Amino acid sequence: MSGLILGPLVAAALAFTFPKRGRGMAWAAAGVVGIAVLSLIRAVLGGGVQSHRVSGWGAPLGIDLRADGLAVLLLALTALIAVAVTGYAAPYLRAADSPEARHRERYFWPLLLFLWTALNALFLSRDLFNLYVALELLGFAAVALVALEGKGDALRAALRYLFVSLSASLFYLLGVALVYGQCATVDLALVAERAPRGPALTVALALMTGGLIAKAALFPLHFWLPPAHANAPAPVSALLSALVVKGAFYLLLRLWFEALPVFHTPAAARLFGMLGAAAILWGSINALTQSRLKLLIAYSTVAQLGYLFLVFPLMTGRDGRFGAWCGGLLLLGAHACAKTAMFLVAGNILRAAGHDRIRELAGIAQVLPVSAFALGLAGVSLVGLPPSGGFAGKWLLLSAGLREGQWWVAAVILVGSLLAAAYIMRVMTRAFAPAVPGTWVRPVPPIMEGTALALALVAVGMGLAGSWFVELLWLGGPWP
Amino acid sequence: MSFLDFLSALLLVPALFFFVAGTVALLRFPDLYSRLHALTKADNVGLGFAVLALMLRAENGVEVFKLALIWGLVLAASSTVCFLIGQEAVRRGLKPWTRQSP
Amino acid sequence: MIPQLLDGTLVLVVVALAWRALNDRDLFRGVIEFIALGLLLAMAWLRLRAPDLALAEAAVGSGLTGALILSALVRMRRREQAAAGQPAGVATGPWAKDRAKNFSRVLLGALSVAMLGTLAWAALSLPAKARGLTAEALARLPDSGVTNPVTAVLLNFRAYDTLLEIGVLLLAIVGVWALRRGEWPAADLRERPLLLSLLRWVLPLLAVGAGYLLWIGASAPGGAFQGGALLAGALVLALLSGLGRRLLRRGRLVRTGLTIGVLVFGVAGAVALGWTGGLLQYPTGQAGAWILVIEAAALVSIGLTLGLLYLGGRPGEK
Amino acid sequence: MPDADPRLYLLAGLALFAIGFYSLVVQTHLLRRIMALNVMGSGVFLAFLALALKAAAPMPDPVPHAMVLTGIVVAVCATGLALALADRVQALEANEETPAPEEPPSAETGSEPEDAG
Repeated sequence: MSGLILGPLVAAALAFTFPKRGRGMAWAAAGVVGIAVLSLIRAVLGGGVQSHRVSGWGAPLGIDLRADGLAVLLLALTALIAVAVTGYAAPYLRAADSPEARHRERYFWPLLLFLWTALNALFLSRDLFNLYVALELLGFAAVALVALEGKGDALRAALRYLFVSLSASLFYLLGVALVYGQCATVDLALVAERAPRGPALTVALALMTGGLIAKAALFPLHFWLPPAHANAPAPVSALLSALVVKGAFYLLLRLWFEALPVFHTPAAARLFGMLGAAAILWGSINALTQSRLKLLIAYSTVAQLGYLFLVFPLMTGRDGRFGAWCGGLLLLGAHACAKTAMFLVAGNILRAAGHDRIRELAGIAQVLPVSAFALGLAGVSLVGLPPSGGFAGKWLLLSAGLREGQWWVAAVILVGSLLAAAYIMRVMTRAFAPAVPGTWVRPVPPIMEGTALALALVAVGMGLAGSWFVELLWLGGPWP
Repeated sequence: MSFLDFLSALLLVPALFFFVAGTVALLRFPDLYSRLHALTKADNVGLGFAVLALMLRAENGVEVFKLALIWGLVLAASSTVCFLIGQEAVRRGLKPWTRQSP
Repeated sequence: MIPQLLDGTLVLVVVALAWRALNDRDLFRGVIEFIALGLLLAMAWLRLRAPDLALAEAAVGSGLTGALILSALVRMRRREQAAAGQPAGVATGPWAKDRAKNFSRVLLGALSVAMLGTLAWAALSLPAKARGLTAEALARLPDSGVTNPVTAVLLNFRAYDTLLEIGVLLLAIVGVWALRRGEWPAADLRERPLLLSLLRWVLPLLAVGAGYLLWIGASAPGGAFQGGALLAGALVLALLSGLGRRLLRRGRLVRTGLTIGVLVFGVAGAVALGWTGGLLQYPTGQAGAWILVIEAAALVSIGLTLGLLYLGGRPGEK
Repeated sequence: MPDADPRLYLLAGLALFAIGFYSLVVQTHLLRRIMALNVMGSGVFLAFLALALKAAAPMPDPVPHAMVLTGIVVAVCATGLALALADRVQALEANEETPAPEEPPSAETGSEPEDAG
């Protein structure tokens, strides 16, 4: 478990000190983290939930780390996507041998490694204050990566993102203060034991939830996401959409289902469900009307995040509980892979054409057949066609909704899928139109196409590995 | 109350007087130069008295030394800063106030 | 009676000053009020019996943050003037373009007051006597290697927080350097002989003071952060007077100094893991020495990071 | 001198948080908004320390003290990052409004002498 934190953190420091070794450091960290994740998966599957007392003290005085099925799943997902992005980013950053490109490459690697450290720390920690520090690490790294693009829109988007992220963190931290004042601990499990229902914890949970919703870009606090994700460099957009917003969502799951499950009332759950449904509709409709591919993909993220929040209303009953949990997280994983693939494809198109205007995309399928194929496969998963991970996730959510008698969930999922099909088709019809001569300028290295395709294949294949997910998610989940 | 405590309290009276005088002067004086004068002179004397008062209540020699060090540092810093501000003002052509100026 | 009066006045002034600092029409005055607010907060920390934080707040919260904002203000003002008489457009943020100002102000004001009411209701419902972790911390203090409880929490009980925090510091400087090139204050020491002679005395004294704070932090208020803040102050002085130029030309040395905190802390964590089986779990009886080594490395990184933040970007001459 | 009443400082902290939040949303100047974030943070720290004082037997709870120290350092890092970003954004907007840019954009990303090291 420790390697997951120390590996990328030390690599980040070294990548900054020795700028020419940045990429090597990223691969070294990938090796360390890969081995650590694999051995952790084995340990969890073999011996159940793993925990570690940092500095040997244990809660409440010390900080505990804990790896249950959910944490391991997200750690593995993070490693997968970070490795793909590492492979993609090297040729992407070397696009031109200009001072700007050298500058960007020099700072990209340490920032990427910091982002990775923060995500791993977030997924492992069981301590509300330690999670705050991890959140700040994550936010700073994400903002700095967006700003790395260096253009005006990216800088403005990064600044807005920073303001939202910092104020959201402070809301979260004030909530932590109230929790500490009430429970005299910030350990998730101990808070759950000592939590009386009352004004202090109600307000504390509201503060933390508000902050995390802003960080997770749930409608109506999603306004910062499209500009930030659309204007960042392509590999960064992929990381942000696939992982960073999910980090905040993950923490919401921990808060509502582990630390303070007594507050998970039907009314609160319904509110989450309504916001999620609104996000699906609003994000999809906006995706339909965008003229730039990266903005379309970013709005699609707003919509897809909405599905995740449907888990909250579906977890109120007993029957659909486990199905909803698995469905939501399977969807999370499939979306992470599919969205990474899409942003990487968008990066390839930008590289080849110099723009990402959807109207002028005619001919991708001829010039970049692999990328176009990857885009199509990722689309299959986003829309939710079998056998993709998106299909399996939506199917589980749908059947949980039907079992719980929450028909509106089924309606929202169906409408959302139709809208997703519409915006994906909009891109695909342009892509398969005959090429206009002279629009495609520069070649794209095969590895940049290959990584996108690999992730799209994972997204589609995830549906076939559903039983493995279910087995893992059962371990240490929120059920008696 | 011991004699030292009494003496210490007595020293605080001039300390307070000089601080108040310095502050009033800062608010009431007409231009930058005279305000600088008030800040660096009156306040430093006030601080000196306060430091003396605290020295009488110190528990050991090290503490007395630290207090003296604080006073010395403040004196050095404030006279340097005063000089820098004054120099900059002169460079920008700020004229000192006289009774005749409007 | 008198203590209550003092607390009441302090709290009122703090709240009023916070309002003024953020809503003063004159931005420069607002910044000065903001710095004053930091100093008053340091007094509030003392009243709350937190001398460690009073030190940190005075040096970092008020001093360094104030200096950062002040120098940014000067830079922005200069640019606004260069942009020739269109300050209104320049001074706005990204959200300011089309906003129905007054209506939203009233609405947000009402919202904030409602939020304050809710927060107060929740906070006052907390138990009057909190349990806290004082007893646990004091019980474990003899095993922690230090006798100052705050240092024990920072570098032993919750050392993992501090490891990530040192990471945040390094990340901040990486992020700032990725963004822009720093601006050198144009200072010529030859015209300021008094400043030079002061710095000759004060800079070494500050460095010694930083070491002293680090050492004393084991048993009394102080530690790597307070010492680092002092070191940062010394560095800012050196930068302002142009003395730091020669140091900063040595890029790799500076970068090593910036990262040494993370590296030593991280390697110590890994070594401890191999030794005792626990991340950052120091071998029995050696905690004090381990903490001192980690803190010494952290002191260098903290001082350099905070000091170089003042430059506002990566070093490198035009 | 007897201990302060923690509730007084707790309420003051919440007031700072609310003032900071209001100003963050209402103010348009980037520097004011950055200061507003700092004031919000100070409010949270006041609340933390007031709660620590409630457990003041025989001394205030050291755990929140350590947390606030961490928080102060994180806050100054955030300020440094935000100021650098705000500066770039402001430079950009100033350049957009004047035909002659103060510094050419390529100067921002030119090669550095330290690269050799």
